[in-house]
Amino acid sequence: MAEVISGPQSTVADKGPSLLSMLWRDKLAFSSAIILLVIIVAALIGPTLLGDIATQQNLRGRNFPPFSLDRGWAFFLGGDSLGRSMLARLIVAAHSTILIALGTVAVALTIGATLGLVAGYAGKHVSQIIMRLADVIMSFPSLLIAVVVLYVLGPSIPNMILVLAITRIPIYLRTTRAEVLEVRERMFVQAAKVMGATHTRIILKHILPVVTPTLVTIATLDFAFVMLAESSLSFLGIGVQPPGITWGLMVSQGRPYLNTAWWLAFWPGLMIVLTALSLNLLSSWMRVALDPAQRWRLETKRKKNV
Amino acid sequence: MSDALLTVKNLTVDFHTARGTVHAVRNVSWSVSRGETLAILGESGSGKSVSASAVMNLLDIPPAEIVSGEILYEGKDLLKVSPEEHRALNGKKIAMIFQDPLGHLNPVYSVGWQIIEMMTAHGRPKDLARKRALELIARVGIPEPEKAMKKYPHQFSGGQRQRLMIAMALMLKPDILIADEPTTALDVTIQAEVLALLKELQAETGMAMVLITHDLGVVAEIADRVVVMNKGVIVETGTPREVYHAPKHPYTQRLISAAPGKGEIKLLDETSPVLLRVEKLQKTYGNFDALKGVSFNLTRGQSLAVVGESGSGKSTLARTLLRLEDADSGHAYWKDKDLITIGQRELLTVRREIQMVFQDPTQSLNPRMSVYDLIAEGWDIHKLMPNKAERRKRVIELLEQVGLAAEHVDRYPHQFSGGQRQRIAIARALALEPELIICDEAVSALDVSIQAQVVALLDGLRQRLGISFIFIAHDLGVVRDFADTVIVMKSGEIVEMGPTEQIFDAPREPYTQRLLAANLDPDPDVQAERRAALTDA
Amino acid sequence: MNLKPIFFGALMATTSIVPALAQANTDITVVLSEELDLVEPCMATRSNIGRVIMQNISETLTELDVRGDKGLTGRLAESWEDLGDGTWQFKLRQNVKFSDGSDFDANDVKHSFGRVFSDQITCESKRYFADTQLTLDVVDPHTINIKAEPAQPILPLLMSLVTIVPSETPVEFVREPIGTGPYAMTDWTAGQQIVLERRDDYWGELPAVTKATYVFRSEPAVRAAMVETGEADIAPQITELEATNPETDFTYPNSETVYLRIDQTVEPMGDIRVRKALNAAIDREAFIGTVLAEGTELATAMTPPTTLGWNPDLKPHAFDPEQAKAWLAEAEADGVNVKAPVEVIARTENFPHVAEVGEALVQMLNDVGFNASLRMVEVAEHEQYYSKPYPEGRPAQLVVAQHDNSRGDPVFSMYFKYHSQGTQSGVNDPKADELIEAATAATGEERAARWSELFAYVHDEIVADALLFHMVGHSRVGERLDFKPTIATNQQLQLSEIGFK
Amino acid sequence: MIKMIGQRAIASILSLLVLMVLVFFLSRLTGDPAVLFLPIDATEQMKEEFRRLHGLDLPIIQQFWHYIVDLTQLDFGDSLRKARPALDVVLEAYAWTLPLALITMSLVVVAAIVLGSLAAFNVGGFFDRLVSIISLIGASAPDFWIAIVAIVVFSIGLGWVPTSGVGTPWHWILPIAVLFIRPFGLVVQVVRGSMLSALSSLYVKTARAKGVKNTRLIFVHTLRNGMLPVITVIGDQAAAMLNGAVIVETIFGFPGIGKLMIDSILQRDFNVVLAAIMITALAIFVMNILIDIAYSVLDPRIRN
Repeated sequence: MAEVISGPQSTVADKGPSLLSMLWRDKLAFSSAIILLVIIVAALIGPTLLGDIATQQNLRGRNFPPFSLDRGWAFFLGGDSLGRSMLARLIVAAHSTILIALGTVAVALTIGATLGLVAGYAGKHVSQIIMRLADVIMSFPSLLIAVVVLYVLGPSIPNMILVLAITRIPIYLRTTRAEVLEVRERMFVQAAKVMGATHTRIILKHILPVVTPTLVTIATLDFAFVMLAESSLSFLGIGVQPPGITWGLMVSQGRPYLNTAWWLAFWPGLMIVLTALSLNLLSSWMRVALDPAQRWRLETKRKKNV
Repeated sequence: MSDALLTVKNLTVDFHTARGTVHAVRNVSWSVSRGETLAILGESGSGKSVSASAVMNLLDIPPAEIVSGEILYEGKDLLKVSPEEHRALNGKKIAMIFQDPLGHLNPVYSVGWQIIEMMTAHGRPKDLARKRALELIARVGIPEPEKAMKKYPHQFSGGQRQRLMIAMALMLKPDILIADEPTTALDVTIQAEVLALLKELQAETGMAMVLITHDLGVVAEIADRVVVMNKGVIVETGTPREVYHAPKHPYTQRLISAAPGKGEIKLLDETSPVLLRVEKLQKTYGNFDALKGVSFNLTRGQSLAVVGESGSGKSTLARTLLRLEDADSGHAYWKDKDLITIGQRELLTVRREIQMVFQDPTQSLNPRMSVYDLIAEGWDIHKLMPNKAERRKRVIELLEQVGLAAEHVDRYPHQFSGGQRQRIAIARALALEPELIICDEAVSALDVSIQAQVVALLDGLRQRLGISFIFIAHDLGVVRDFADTVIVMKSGEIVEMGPTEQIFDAPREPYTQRLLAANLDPDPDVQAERRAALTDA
Repeated sequence: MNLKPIFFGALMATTSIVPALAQANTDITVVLSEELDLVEPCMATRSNIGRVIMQNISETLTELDVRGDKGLTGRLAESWEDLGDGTWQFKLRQNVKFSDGSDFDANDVKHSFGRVFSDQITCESKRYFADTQLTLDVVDPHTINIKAEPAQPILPLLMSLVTIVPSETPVEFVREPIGTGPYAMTDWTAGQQIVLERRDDYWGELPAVTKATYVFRSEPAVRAAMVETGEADIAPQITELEATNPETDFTYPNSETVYLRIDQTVEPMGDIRVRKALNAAIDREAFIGTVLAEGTELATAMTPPTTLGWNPDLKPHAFDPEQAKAWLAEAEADGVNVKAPVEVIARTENFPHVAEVGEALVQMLNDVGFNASLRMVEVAEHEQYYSKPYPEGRPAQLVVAQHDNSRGDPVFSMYFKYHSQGTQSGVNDPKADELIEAATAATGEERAARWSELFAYVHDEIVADALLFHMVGHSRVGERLDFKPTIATNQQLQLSEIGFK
Repeated sequence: MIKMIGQRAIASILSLLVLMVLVFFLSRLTGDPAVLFLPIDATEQMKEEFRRLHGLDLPIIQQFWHYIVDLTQLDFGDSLRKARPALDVVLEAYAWTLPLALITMSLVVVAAIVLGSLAAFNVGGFFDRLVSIISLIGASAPDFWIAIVAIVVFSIGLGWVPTSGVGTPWHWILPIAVLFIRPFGLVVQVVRGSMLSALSSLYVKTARAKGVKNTRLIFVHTLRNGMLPVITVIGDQAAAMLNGAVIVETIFGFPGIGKLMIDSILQRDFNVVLAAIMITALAIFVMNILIDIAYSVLDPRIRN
């Protein structure tokens, strides 16, 4: 079987094309990146820019139907049940939505991955204790955690993050541990050991980078999950509550109007789906782009070099 | 060649990759007749397997594209028949066995199931298939066929697995058997047995055999004709003797001259001081004694080879010396410090002085680190060379020392060939200026020509820098070229130890003799003599 | 612990039960919003339980007529008279049998009350007798004297709240309620359904409905859909968004009153101008027909207009933002910190669109210059803010609350909400206390007049709170039924009132 | 194997105990059940009586001790709201959740495996992309949204199935369909990925060289190998389902454990919450053992 010889003599450029031009070449990933970028920008500047429009009520002009410019661009996506601009609210809601989702994923990832690294690398006993702890968290219903935290600590975005993060920790923990158990037996880890590398160094420099892509993939999948979980908590009355505003809350508040004013729940639902979809597409692209051994798949076609 | 059973004519196959089109093979033509063994010899990347894959319809299209050519079997062009027709031929008329039978056997089904399937897939009744399977399993020399049928691939040894693969291939008495590197992963003694088995079976059934290999020794032992491939084209065709004794193409000449085991044997410098004194090293895994009290000395600048078959304990020896495993008992004095018992702090110093080069550079180099990071990592660990510019200069020096160039500094391992990767691994070992480098099968995964280069590189380093080597290998040819002292191990014990010359020319122990006898010589005449000698005896 | 039989049992059940659609045409299905935890007669004043058992399974001595204007009528008591000194004598109906076959007599009444007041069981109806000591005295099998200490002018009305059980009933929650009513419970499959079947030996007129099956769905859209598809006949609680079909959907006042409870002890709410400003800031009309259903009425009292002593002269506070701003400015000039933060606390799921109401209220308050913010809390937490003792160190809090009084007399509301000792009271006003105590002790015309006076006082004089709306409920009734929901449907759903077209 | 199960059992019982202690104390931080059980106008005396009747007036440590003592006789206490043994309440709910979870998961597994495998075999093709996009959208759409739209379309609009309830098999169609979507979306992705790598394994080459048909190649040779990582994900999803499908149960009036759990938590019915959590944990523990057994059945290498 002829291999594509990728020896130095066949590699024209050292670093290959920039990440950006690689992204441009994958149209799906590129559009995903654009969508995410727009959402992030909305999340950052939305509240300051549109905060007033988003809260401007008009009880007598409620549930204004979408796709009409009669009341200006702000009502192009319709108005909500208090006559506020859907578009402005979607943009403003991006802020807390992304904050909660990002915060949750970041906290769960950090704690889960750290415990997972320890559990995978340390001896059997430490590992067992950590794993059983994960079991306990897994069996602890997130709803109860939500009620406990919200009752004892009060509802707030950091507390929401806490509630959601606790329930997601085991996923990262178990994945990381499983990967570490495999990676730590790899030859290059042994090689580092032979050179005298400390445990910290082996974990951080050799194991973590190999585990990271898997974690990133899970994190992107989880992002959507967290947005939906937050929405479900709102639905059950123990999540974010007005005057807070997230897409999940908007979906759950729009629920009674599904028959009469579909756009109340549809747009925020669509935003969640779009974000999830874009993240997934971008993350599968990133998995390849950030792996030096696979990056060539995204590079331009080269002349044959055998 | 009118009586040819299978003919490949002017076959050109391209691979379309994201990096452009690669001509995997160009204008390749060969044929094989009933009862004949054709060897296709080539190194990795030569395209030696492509034509056989095309015969079996195993090429993935795309990315592969068959540009031109034909493959004639029984008057039909196999490139033109329908997939269904082709499927009916596979296994039934043309069977194939592969290198690494562990990977090529399905891990979750019993071997019996897999062997029987060869016949049931082609519509034969199951009980008939079962009977035939039992016969063949017995024929290829697996004890207790009934029991063996129920076992899974991982429960057999490598040699047994290859025998089972052969049994499977022969289920439907194929006209042609294609063997792709069938003995590469096996110990020399097992390799000899498997090749002998193939020859016997060929004699019994009269099938044609196409043997794809990189090993001149295998060609010398078994082939009737050989085609030599390089970079997708056939450079030479002939009988093994013609090719070996009078290679016409420069590539063939280079290949033959690179074959190990022909160089001058080195002598030990008896005056050097002892660097490492190993005493009664012992290590047990469960019920398995990996090391049963191994003792030897190593002097400065010595190159000590440890040879033995799989399971002999040679790798465990390396791992215990490096404290990757803890020995159960025994000592290993390194400059008066016992490697087996010293504490972490002292161990850190030792870890600078003793380095290791692993078998597979693809795995021993972290794929996510650049060459610079890989080589400089040791300095990070031991807090040496804080100056960045100096570091970079030194990395480049090291790269040049192992035959690479400054421009390679920022690349990643996957951008290099296997030989180059091993050079990077060696550069990494050298970066800490060690006094001893332990090479665990460091050249086994490399092509012959690359192997010779790397061995020469190591030898140069030994002479110039006075580094000692413990060289663990199963390939006796390489050992003969590199070592001045040889330890022969078997079942965790040292069977024989002595100067290379004595071991190779006058082995004392029967096991050493057997090992040497099983080692294939690239010269077909030598192999023929040995066979004659064996039949006489 | 053997799950197997239960598991397979459930599987069998799913395949063997005939579809609910195929039933006799005098059988009906009622879809309720939540499952009953208990089917216990002494808990019948809890609306979700009362809806199933009140006057269907278990009956009371007296009954308040809400369809006509007959006022208080007898049910198990034929007549009653005030013997003076707090004692009332009740003549009981004869030839009444419990569904277990035993006869109803005065001892059953005595036992029923004894059970309610027992400390071995937590009965809900006990709360209506908070500080009243009752002594029951059986005169003969069909006559009983009930003495209240202190004297209780509305004792006959209170008798409409205690269900009568046989004297054999144990003093613990029962799962198979026995009553004198026209129906008996024949099946209770937890989580799925409760079935009542008509008793042929009922003492009164036999109702038209022969069998009623109660099922439970929390989603209003689903409840409405079930009547639409014929899977159910009555959905007593749907939202105005579903109530779109004039043929089947009824809107009626449901005796719930929504108001903002003002805690006058925290600045700036102690100042009457601030409370007036607050009332003037709210555009009550704007809610009706938007977030709240058409038919919702503006409230001027804690209790609905059907209650004794309701004061027709009271007018809702006018929406006048300018005046509100002026009052606030005036208060501020006098050193009242009108900018102090004000929390509007509402309970999730308290009533439909509560969050939207809360958001709109906050917006209106802030429009006139309050510094208000909304806080939506869960039921247990809401309770902390709504009932005494109030949390220490709290900011000014306006609790959005809904109060239900369909009992006909303000006594069940006014003490709790306006007396300085009331559990949910934010008022500490000696005159209000006095008026409440006087009205509670009064009878007849005087009682009505006293209540009227109190209503006017708290609404106009002290502006004790911001009364908002008398809410409406919506029910969907299948077209084959002849039934019109009333204000009482929230508390009870008498199957005997249902006819067929 | 048996030894391993034994070790797992001991470890799980320990986890169960930790879980119980945590839930017991944490749930009691969330407020007083008396105020929720009794009407808002209830007197303080009534509340005290309620607490006394249910032992809630005792010091919390003493409450815990009583609970432990009862538990040793498999008495999980009575539901505060329903005045019945908490265990009965929980088991009744389980009798609904278990078949719902089993049926849904079976459908998910079968559909995800078939579609995921075909997508992997046809990688990059139209079918592959279709499956990927649909599963991703399905996995990220809010479920109560899907549930209500499904009722509007299939029950009210088309009249094919009943809106809600559990009476007949027809009643199960919508809840199962809605519950199916998210796990399917996740599992099908994993199947696809796992099959993709399994299909590039060397033994597939051997099978092709043997002349094995494509369908057999996918569903016999590759699938069993590709299933190993899939099982873990299936296990996670099944565990989530054993915790009850709160939203689906709430909307479809399905009397399962999820609805019971949320109701009990909101009403502070501690004994039911505890019993529900412990029974769920037990079910998950049993399922984990089944998964381990499935592993060793599928892969002979794990058996030793």
